[in-house]
Amino acid sequence: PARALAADGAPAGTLTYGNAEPPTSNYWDPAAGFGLVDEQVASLVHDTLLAFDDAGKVQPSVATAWELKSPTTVALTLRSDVKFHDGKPVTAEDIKATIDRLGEGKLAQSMVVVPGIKVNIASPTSIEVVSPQPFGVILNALAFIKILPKANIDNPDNFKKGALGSGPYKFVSYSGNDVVLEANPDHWAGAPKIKTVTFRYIEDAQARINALLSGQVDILTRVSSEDLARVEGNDTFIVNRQSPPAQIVAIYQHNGPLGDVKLRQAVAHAINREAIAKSLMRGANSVGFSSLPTNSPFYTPLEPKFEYDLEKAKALLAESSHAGGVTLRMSTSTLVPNQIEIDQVIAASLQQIGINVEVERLEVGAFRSSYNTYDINLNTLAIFNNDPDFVLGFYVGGTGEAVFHFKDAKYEELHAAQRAATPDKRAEAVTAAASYLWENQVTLYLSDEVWHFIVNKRVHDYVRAPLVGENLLAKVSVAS
Amino acid sequence: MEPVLSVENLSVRFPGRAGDITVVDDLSFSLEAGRSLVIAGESGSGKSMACQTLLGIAPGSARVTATRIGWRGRDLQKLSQEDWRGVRGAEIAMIFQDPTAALNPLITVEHQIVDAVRAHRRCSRDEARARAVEVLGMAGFPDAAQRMKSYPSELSGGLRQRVAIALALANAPSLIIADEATTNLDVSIQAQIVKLLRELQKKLGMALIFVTHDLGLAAEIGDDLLVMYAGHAVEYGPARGVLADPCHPYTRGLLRSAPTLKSSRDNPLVPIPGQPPQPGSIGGGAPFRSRCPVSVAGVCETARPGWSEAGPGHLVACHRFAQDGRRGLP
Amino acid sequence: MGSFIIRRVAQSLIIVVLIAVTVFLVLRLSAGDPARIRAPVFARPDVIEQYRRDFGIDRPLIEQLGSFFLNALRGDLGQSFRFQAPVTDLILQALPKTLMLAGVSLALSLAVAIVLGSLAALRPRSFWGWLSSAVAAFGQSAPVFWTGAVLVLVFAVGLRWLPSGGYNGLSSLVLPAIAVTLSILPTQLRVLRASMQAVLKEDYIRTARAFGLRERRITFVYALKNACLPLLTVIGVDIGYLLGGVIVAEVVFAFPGIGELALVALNARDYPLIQGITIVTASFFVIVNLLIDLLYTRVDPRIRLERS
Amino acid sequence: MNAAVSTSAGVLEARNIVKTFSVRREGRTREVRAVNDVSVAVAPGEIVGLVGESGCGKTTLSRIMIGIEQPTQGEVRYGGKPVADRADWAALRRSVQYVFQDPFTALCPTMRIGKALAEPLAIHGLCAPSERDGKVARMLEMVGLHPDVARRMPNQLSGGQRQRVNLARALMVEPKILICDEIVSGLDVSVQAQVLQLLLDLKQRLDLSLIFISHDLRVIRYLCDRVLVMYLGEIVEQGETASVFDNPRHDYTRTLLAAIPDHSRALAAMADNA
Amino acid sequence: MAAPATLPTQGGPGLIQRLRVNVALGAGVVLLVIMVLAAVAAPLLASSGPTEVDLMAVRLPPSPQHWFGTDAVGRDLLSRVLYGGRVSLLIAGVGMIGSLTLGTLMGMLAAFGNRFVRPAVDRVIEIQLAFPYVLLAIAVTSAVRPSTPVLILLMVLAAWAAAARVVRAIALQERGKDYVKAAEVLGASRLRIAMLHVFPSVLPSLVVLAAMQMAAMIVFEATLSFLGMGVQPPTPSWGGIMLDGKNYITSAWWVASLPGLAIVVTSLALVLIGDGLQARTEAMRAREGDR
Ligand SMILES: Nc1ncnc2c1ncn2[C@@H]1O[C@H](COP(=O)(O)OP(=O)(O)OP(=O)(O)O)[C@@H](O)[C@H]1O
Ligand SMILES: Nc1ncnc2c1ncn2[C@@H]1O[C@H](COP(=O)(O)OP(=O)(O)OP(=O)(O)O)[C@@H](O)[C@H]1O
Ligand SMILES: [Mg+2]
Ligand SMILES: [Mg+2]
Repeated sequence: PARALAADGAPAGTLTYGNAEPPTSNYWDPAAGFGLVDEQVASLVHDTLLAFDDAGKVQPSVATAWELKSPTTVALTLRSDVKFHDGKPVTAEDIKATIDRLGEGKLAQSMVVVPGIKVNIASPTSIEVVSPQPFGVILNALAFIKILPKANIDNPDNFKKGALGSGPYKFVSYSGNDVVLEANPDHWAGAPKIKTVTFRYIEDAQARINALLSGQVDILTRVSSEDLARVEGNDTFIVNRQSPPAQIVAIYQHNGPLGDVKLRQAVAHAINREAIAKSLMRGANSVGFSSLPTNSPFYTPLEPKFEYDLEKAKALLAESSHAGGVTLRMSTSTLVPNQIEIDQVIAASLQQIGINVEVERLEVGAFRSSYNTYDINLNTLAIFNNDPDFVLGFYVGGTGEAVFHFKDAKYEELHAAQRAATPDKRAEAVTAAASYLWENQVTLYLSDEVWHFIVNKRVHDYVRAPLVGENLLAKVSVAS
Repeated sequence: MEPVLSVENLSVRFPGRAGDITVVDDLSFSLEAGRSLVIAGESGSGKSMACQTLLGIAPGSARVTATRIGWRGRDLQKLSQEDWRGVRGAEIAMIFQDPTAALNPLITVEHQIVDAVRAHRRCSRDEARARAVEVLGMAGFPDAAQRMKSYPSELSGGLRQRVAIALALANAPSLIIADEATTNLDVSIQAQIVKLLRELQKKLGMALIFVTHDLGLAAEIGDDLLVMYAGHAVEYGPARGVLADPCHPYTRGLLRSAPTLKSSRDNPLVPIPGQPPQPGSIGGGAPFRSRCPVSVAGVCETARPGWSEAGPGHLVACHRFAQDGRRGLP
Repeated sequence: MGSFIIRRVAQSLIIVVLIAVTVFLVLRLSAGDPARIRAPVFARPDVIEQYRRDFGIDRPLIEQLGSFFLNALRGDLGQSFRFQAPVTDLILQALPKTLMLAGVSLALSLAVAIVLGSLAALRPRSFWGWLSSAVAAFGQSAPVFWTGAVLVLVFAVGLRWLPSGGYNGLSSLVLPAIAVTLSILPTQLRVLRASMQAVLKEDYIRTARAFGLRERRITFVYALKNACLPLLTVIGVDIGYLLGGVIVAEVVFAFPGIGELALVALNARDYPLIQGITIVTASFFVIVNLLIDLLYTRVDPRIRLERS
Repeated sequence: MNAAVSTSAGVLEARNIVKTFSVRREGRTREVRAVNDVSVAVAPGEIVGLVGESGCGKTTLSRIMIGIEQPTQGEVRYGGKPVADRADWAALRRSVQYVFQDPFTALCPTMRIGKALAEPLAIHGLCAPSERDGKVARMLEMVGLHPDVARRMPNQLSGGQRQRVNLARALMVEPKILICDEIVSGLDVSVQAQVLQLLLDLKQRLDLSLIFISHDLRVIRYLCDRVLVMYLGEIVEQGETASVFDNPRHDYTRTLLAAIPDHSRALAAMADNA
Repeated sequence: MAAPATLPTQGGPGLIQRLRVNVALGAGVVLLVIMVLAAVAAPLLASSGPTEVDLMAVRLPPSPQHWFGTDAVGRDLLSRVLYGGRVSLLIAGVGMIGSLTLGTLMGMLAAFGNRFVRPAVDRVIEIQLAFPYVLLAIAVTSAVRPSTPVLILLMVLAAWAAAARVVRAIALQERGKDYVKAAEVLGASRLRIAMLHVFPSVLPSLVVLAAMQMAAMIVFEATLSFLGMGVQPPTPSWGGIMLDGKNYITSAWWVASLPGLAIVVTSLALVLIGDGLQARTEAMRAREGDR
């Protein structure tokens, strides 16, 4: 059907996103990325076996059909007309290499799968994905995993040259600010409607909103409440609220003072989360009482609530091994909307109970690559594949160690259990894992984050799946 | 003969913390065309200030008063700014004490003279340049056509002073005022310059006011001599008469304290005791009274001495002389 | 003459090299491992090693320094971490805009300094004298970013006459240039006013007056030329401040020049870029001073290259 | 030209002094010979005059003799021995002192007169700190100033007074020889005479020798026993003052003498013309 | 021997001039004293602590409760400005003293050192001057985390060369004068000449420089903080407060502009003091030069 597109249907126009962050890495390896831009690019450059629609339901993609053979096995039928941008066909070997690598662990996105997951090739167009343990959300994972050429996996140096996939857009260039993609007219699903897509990093908040207002940028992603206020009543723009369930947390380094659970709990009591959400986020975000976002599947409010109570905070601090006070190091940036303000409130709140916080301001890129060397940092955890498994998966294995320096046998058990749980037991298992994180206050769970995108009306039919990336963009068009 | 310049009761004051400070007090003199007047006196006696008022270039804070400053039938005090400009350089020109400071270091000699010429004459640059060569030649500046392209810093002191003279001659003025024009030069060059000025003055029929503190020079250049002390004229007359027969105790003291070629230790100098007064510290009375060996008690402190005649055209302002004549002098 | 130029150029070269070495060493020794800084949080050791090889920091320091200089001679200042582009290209892209802003500001402030300074020197008790004192004192005490912010508030937010930031043609230059001008003006104004006042007292001005030259000619030919000499020296020294002001203004107005680049580089801990910018700017400063020295000797015949 | 060499005590002598300065002009370095093979000696009790036009090297020569400048060639000898190292110069400066030309720059503008005068005493530890004030007062009186002057700042004094203070400061170390570089040129005639008289007086009382530099031949004639005439870095004529003046042998000396403005001569000339 | 009883009076500035100098100087001193006192007495004057947030009172415009309004996290801006003054004044003050000390030392060395020291010091000064100050700050703060001592060091690094240049110029000028030679002839050592004779002549300029440099440092510190290279949040410093307000310039003008006034007023006070002192020094010099 790709050929069916007539000349008048050829991709046209450009679309520019304004982002508050750059890609996280020099290497265009989607399995290593974990930021917004990484996902935006990867979701357009690469195909997935399955795909989410805007309601979050799984649809066919490179795999035209699938069958859940057992809690550990899925059989898939592949299309045969899929080609990478360099013209080479996408084969079962490529898919196997992609998924097997994640199963080996150590990559940022290994957390989306059960360690040891493998692909068995039955024929060039039919494969089986086999997990060593029951894997309840395996379809979600397959809708998330980007298909890579085996050649790149065998020779990772190739990732340096730019992203190479089979998706609706081709990678053109990256200048440090702009990632430029161009329509892939030969895509198996037909050419996308927009010719050029640019993801532009604009660090300064003022400059970002100015760029939107002056039309240099069409879509502003993850905007703050101030930005929303700026376009209120302006009928050039619409606000898009479709978002992955996401949560603003303060990430703790468990190998420092914050390894002490009493200290963490003291911190939780010292911070007025409701007030922060109400005033700094102008009530746009709801405050949850769990280590999961309120809008994620299986969310239930937990007890204790770790409410704002300075007396309790002081008491807990006194019980901790830092009764005499402690100094924490925090880096702040502009990654999360209003991050600097929230950080200042956290610092001031902690000061009230005798915890000193040294704050250091960093550019987003530098912040991104170094926050795991500070004691405490504001960040977001988003549920990439529309299942709590992903966010719970942050705290296990290599990721848990890399991000939190956190390793807890008890929790790993709970995490494995929720993964293995049958659908009817899933809610209970998820809640058990979430409670463990919550009670131990493994991070400071500030509030939900509702992602607001401001979209210029010249962009028609803009839709998003509840994902970080932009996998539905192929259907969107722009007025010239 | 009608004098070209006649100054009557000229005073120059500066505002000071405790009232005005008078630096030139009630000065009168006159000068005929083609004659020369030497104004002599110690440092700070007001010589330069008196001269500058004749060109209207006294510092802005100076208050100049005079009954009349007559210049060729006009009163200079009454000139408009534009008329003043017509007088300066064209009718009255000045040679300043320090030729290094008086020439603009960033502008060539040629350019400076050409500018001076064209300030008063509508003429082409080339004509002005020709005039520059001419006056430089008159001033004894060798190889003028080439060397006038130099900057002042590239010339020796003597040559610079010649440039200053040429500048003064540029518009053929009727009066040249030379304010200590030779003080910074070596004696041998000073002798040349003095000779040159004398010759030019005779040749061009200009009047000349020559300011100096060296009475030795006064005798060589001046027809008339005016001796100033602390802003006051104390003795005035034909140079020869005044020097041969000084009648003011100050003039006498000066002559006796200055060594001459004949002086030796057998014939010791007689210094005037004390220091020249600070301007403004004189008050009423005779200006020289505090250092005067023959002051008249009770008179010199209170009354300003008026002129007494000591010879033909030879005037002296001294109570003692008025009282006792030459007998009373030291 | 020739030997003076050679000596002066050699001196400048030495200074530039010294600055480059200092910057290089300071950043290398104190900044920590760039590979660790740039590699993603989840990077495996072999990836970090890969980064290290990419940055060329797996070699001994001396070798790094040597190759840095060799490359610098060929115009290659390394690869920016943040932009993954050659530092030289990034600087060449940003430099023209910065130079334009700096040039406009310098020209503006010189013009104001000369006109206002001369007027104030001629009539110290007039409105001009008062105005020049006020401008000097205010310009010296108001930080560029504050003036910038106020200008934005008034002219961009309030009156909407001019853009509040970014670069869209010449109108984007106006507010930053005014802010920078205000910050570098005071020294120039003071110097010109003082030197003009001193020059007006000089004998040669009195001479010019005594020869009947017109006041205007005296002031603007005879006096101004001399009075501007100290200004020339001041410009040389002020280039540093000018660049400082420009950097700040660029940040305030999100003006895409060297300053903004430098700040991004700083916040991103992009050491090759910081290093490149510092060296290029310092060299620029040294070159301007060299030119001013040479110009000085052209303008002032008294010096004739005898300054040491 | 070599002066007679004397080895007796108390003689300050400069022998075959050559001083070249390198001057950079238009980028080229040129050697300027400021002093060219000059020898001078001062015997105790003598006043030697050094005369010549501006730039002929008088100051340079005198500064070499006190060690402010180093000669390119030649040596300075004192009491028959060459002055070579630092210690020698320090010793020499106890016996030979220097008075500077410009009374306005030769005194530290921020130091009270009393302190300035007491400095040499402090530097050389010549007397107990408590005695210094007395010594300063006595010296001020000796040069004809009121002891109150010790409390003033230099800018509160007139040129003549400052020049006296300069003299007094040089005399604080009780030198035997005083080198005076144009010390009266900047003064008014009436004050110049006071300083000249003071010098003569001091010479009598303290048994000083003087090297007196001036370009004013009238002053030299009045003051000096012996005179040396310098021209372009060389000494072209020297001898007893009276004989040089009355009977100049070198052309340059004659030109100089002829150029002196002198009212007695001018009057005589006028009288002749009349 | 009678000496003039009074100092010569003419040549100095006129009455109006002097009056104006004194008014400026007086106003400068008064303003500075107010600012310093306000900073010192911050705990007494401030209505709340400098980092005390009140999330119920975010971005309130100036009002009787909050004279300067509140910032994005509800901190009272006046309190922050008062406390910020302590940090800013401390950094500028100590930085100024350090820069002048180092500058004087180096300037004196450049004028009085031996023939190896002099050119070396000259070069160091030249190199230092060649370094645009913001870039210097960028280089330093990218290497070490900015804190009060680091900032003071930066102030010193950025300013000492300018001080050294002034000191060197005056010292060299004085050194060429006869009185220095005279002291040499009298046997004074170089150190003695430098300290007793030349230094007092440098002193008046140093005092002027002190005021001017401190003004410059107030501005410089604020600039660094504004660029994010200064004292790190939440500690308030004047520039840092403005940085906090940068994103609200369109919605809350007071956050970015009012703290700026503190900077302007303080450095203006210092500039006025410097100007006044400068005029006095000049008048003094004119009198000294008066013959
Ligand atoms: N601008 C001024 N303001 C106040 N007083 C001044 C000013 N200019 C000159 N004077 C004073 O006026 C007096 C006379 O000065 P003037 O220059 O006429 O003296 P002079 O006789 O020319 O001395 P010299 O021989 O030193 O040139 C001096 O005491 C001087 O201090
Ligand atoms: N430091 C120096 N560098 C270069 N040349 C110098 C230096 N000092 C003196 N000269 C030159 O040496 C020559 C002699 O100078 P000196 O000062 O000894 O002359 P002088 O006889 O004292 O003259 P004056 O009567 O003007 O004081 C002059 O040509 C002068 O230019
Ligand atoms: Mg005069
Ligand atoms: Mg001399």
